[in-house]
Amino acid sequence: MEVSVRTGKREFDANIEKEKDRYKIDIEGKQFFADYEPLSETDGNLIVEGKSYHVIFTDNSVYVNGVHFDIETIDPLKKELLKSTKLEKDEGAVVTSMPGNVKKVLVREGDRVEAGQPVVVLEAMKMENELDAPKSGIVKKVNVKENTPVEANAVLIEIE
Amino acid sequence: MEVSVRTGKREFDANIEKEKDRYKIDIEGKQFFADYEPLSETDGNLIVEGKSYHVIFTDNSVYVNGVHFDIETIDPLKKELLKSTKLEKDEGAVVTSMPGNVKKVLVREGDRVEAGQPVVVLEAMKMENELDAPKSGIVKKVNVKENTPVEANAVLIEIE
Amino acid sequence: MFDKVLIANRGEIAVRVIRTLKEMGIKSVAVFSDIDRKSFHVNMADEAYPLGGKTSAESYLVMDKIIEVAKKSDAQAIHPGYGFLSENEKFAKMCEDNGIVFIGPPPSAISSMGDKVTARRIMEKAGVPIIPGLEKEGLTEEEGLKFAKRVGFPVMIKASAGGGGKGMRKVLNESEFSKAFRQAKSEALSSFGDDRVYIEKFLEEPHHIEIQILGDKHGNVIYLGERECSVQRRHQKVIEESPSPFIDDDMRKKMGETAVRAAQAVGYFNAGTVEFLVDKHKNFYFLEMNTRLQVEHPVTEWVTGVDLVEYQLRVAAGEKLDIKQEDVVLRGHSIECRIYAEDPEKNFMPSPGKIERLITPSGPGVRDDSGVFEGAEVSLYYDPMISKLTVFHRNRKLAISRMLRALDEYVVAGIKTNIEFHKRVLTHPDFVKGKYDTTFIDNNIDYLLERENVNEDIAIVASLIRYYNSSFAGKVKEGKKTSSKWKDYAKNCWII
Amino acid sequence: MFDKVLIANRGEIAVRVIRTLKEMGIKSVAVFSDIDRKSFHVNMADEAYPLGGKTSAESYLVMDKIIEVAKKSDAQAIHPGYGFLSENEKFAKMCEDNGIVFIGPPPSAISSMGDKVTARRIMEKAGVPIIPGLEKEGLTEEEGLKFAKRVGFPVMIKASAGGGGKGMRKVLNESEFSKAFRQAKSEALSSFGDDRVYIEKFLEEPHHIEIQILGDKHGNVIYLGERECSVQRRHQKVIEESPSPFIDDDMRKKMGETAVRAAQAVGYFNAGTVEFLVDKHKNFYFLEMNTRLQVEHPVTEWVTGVDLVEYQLRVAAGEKLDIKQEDVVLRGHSIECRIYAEDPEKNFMPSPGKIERLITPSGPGVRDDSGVFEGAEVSLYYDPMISKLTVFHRNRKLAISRMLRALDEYVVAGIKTNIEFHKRVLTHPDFVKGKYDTTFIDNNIDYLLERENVNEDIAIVASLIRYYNSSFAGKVKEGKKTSSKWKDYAKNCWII
Repeated sequence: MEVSVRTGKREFDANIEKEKDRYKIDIEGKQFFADYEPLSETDGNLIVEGKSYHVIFTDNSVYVNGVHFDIETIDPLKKELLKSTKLEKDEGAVVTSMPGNVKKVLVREGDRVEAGQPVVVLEAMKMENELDAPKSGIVKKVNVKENTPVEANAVLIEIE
Repeated sequence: MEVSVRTGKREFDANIEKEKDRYKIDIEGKQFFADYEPLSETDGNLIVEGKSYHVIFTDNSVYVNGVHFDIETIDPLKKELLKSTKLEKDEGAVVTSMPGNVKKVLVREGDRVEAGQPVVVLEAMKMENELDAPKSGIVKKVNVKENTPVEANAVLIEIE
Repeated sequence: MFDKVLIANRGEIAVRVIRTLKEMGIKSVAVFSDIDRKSFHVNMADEAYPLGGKTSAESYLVMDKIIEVAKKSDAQAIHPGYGFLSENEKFAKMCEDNGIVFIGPPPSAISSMGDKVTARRIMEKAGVPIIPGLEKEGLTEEEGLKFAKRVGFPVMIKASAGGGGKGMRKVLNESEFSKAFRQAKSEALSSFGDDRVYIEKFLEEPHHIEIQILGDKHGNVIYLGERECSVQRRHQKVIEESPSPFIDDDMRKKMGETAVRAAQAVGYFNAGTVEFLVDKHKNFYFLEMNTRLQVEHPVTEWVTGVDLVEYQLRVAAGEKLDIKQEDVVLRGHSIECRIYAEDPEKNFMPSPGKIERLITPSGPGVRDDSGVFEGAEVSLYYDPMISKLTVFHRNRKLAISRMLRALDEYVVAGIKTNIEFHKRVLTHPDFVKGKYDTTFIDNNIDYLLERENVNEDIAIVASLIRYYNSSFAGKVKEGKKTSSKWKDYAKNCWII
Repeated sequence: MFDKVLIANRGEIAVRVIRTLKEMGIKSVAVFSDIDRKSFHVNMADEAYPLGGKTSAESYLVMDKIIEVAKKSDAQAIHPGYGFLSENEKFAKMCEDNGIVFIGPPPSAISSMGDKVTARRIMEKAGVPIIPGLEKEGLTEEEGLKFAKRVGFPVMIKASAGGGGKGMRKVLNESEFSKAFRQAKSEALSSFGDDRVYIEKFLEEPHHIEIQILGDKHGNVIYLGERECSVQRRHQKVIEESPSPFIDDDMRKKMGETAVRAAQAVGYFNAGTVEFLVDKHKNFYFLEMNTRLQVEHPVTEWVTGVDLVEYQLRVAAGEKLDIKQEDVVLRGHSIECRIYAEDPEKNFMPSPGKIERLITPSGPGVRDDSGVFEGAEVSLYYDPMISKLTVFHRNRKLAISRMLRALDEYVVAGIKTNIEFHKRVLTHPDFVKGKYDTTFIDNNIDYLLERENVNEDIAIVASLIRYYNSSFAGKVKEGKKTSSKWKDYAKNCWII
């Protein structure tokens, strides 16, 4: 199974397979054979090459022997979708590369916005995503309404 | 709300009502005003007349300040149903006082049974109940089949 | 002895006091704010009564309410812990007026030591060395500057009624003096309602070393060794140890006897702490006296074997001290690490939230004084210290190893803590050698904030297994558990 | 010193050893049976390797497998803990043959002390008092009876190769002798493959008091005070304390020096325990020597300040003892309560199952050496001891109060434990006075099993609130959480 991984510094695709009772994992060319045993809803013990680790999972983090790490894992397909289409036809256009549902429109026509200010909340891939203004300026046009679906590559908002 | 309570030694009906943020509870004429605050899925803190107690619930028990108690609580209606009809028309008849579903028949006709030996498992009131032979003897008749419903007061098995 | 004692405090210190009360067969009465209904000290106490309110000012600082609870519950005495009302002369008097024993010193000692100008004057008279300074009613800027030039810069300007860094200014040279003087005065006024300030010589590379004393109502005062508290961040102690690696037996005796003299000068009874600044030439100067139990008291308990809370209670009940000075022997080495809910990587910002997972260390020579439990919410309303971890071993080197072992066992998940920061301090070569002063953290902050991330690959392996299993269990549907951070990522990837 | 040590054990003692290894900077290697894959010691260790198997015989007792893991992991030494292979001469030799240091005494000392007849002979020669007894090859029933009549009944018949009560018979009078003799022989044969028995005078109201010793490879042996272990149930220690309330300094010195003589007689090094029986006239007799770390070693660590595991490692690595006899001072009082997963009300039957909730005590003077965690399964395969709770205070009375406080904090939900039983022992007037011997539990069992149920009304209140809230939350649907016990009730109510 291919999984995209991101840590504070690294970003790569890893591979994980189950072989009998253990997991075979590829991380940037390094291979790990891991024996994992859950201890509770949050805790587990991991034995990798004889070394034993106490692992704790919370909603956003993993702790190894008590030390905190932020590791993000996602389906590579989703990741690709998220960053595939690099449209740059209009510097002032807020465009979605994925189909989704407009959750919230945060600006109205005529509003003054700063570059980087969130202008639309889009729900796509089961996630909420804030889309930011690509540049500072005045909102010329809002092409979408809340709670309506949009197509990939749609221009949601235009900024002048 | 009326609740039937049973401890190791006592058995009685108690009353509990909610008054604003606290509970008003009647136990055998004694009145308690209790402030209860859950701390987690299993734990809570209870303040009764100024006294503070750490309470822990497991599937079958309650712990007060770490000390274990078995307290059983049930809807009084269910309890009444469970013991209402005292039929004694036939000493050898295995009778149900409630409607239910025959989960398992543990004996066959002609079997020798001892008094007190379980002969039928009946599912009623969302609980499984073992019905025991009322006397020692030979199973004369089995009137029910597994996984079939039975009416209240039905004679399930006859022992001679 | 008392039958019932109210603890006018919260968190770990309330729990700490309750433990000794239980051992003495004394009933404990907790009080709590609305925020603290679910807190550990409420659950631990025999009785608990609400004060209402959220902030300290609305709850733990409301004297009337606390006295009312004490009366209602028939508590004969009140233990104030530290902070809150522990050094409030008015509250101590109010207890007295209501026939309740205040577990602390006489109100007069609180007020003498509470005002820095008064304290300096009394100490000077008692032959306790004080930092060269100028304090007088109506001190003018000109007088201050003249003094500063005489003793030499840098100098400190401090609020007479103050504490905790408020109204305090370090002045490096003449040109800064005027502005700093005015700022200190106005900060003093807004913080303490009293704009009086005084000026002191600033000591370079100073150690903060304090002496624990214990006095009874019959005039007996003893000292129980010292605590080295120089690992500080913005005047906030982080790690303390006893004995101090900086001083020897002779100096300990000299400082101890001086501390006893300081206490006797104000007719002190109760446990108390005389804080000294010690310069690099081992001159020591009176800094202030804390007229209450100190946060870091467990290190003294470890090395002396004395339960300080027990003796606070016994003294308050009128008992004579049954420990003589010659009975006090320091029998090894103890270190305390204060566990804060804070994020060292984000400038030590408090990190409130739910403690999702809590594993506390145990085994030989380890003591954890915690104010929280797994599932507890750390709120922003009060101090972010969630626990004090202390260890004991026969010498300093072994005590450091033991503390590192205990910190390795300590797990707090869900909020950020300074546990990793502590490990960096304890392995810093200067700390290991015992060569550090109050500038240590500031001077080494980059080193102390570094992280090694040795197990990052293992964290990735674990995350992959979690992802793999939850995928097959159909739990990734929500995309929440395993990829919530991809929100930010996705956001960055939008083409806009 | 070693870089890496394998612990050939499980549970709390494996965790205990790992803690000191960590403090010494030594890597720890755990081994585990299939049943123990999820256990605490695996999680705590730096490395962990499976042994396979479920029973001890299939796992922790398989010498080849353990040696193999030691080699594979490059462990230079093996710590055997207690039980399992800790007193197995063959295993000690096997380690030696494989170039691995066995952290224990020389194999010859194990074998000398392992055989009771041999041990008695050596002790007698070394001037260590032994219980009047008769041991000879080919002892006949007639010879035995003659001896019994001479020293007077009651007498004990014991297996020469035995231990732990197997092959042991108390004979009250002449008429019982013949049957008991034959039973003891056959039990000895089936338990140890060796039917030799010996006969001893039975001591009335005996105390079980043991001396902790520590020896190095250079001939130095010291003693570290005693432990009073008379609170026993079927030869199983339940509560231990140090010092013993029964002996004084003179007797301590006499017993200590005798224990050192006993150890030196077999060329002992490592930590070890010389067990004595002490009769009511304070005569003491050698019982046996345990040539390994003892379960109850923490009470000695508390009162002497010595980390016994650390010294086991240092001695095993060839270091000379840096503690002299005169350095050993008992500095207060320590008590241990063994926390067992057992149901005192059901004849102390083991109570396996899942620990649904676990709260361990902390604060001043409390140490918990646990082998489990919340969520752990206690299996029937191994010892039901889940933890050892020890406390320290400056005297016995205060130590008892502290232990009661700690036991009050201790919560184990989901399985039954003996925590309430401990509280009854600690508050029994004879225990409080320190007047008890090995017959204490048997003679007071009814009192000790009584329960007060003071908070039953509160338990009912809590249950009602739970029921009320789950009713409104629609959670009673299943009838499971709140009324599972009504199954039995319903059953009784059927009309049949």
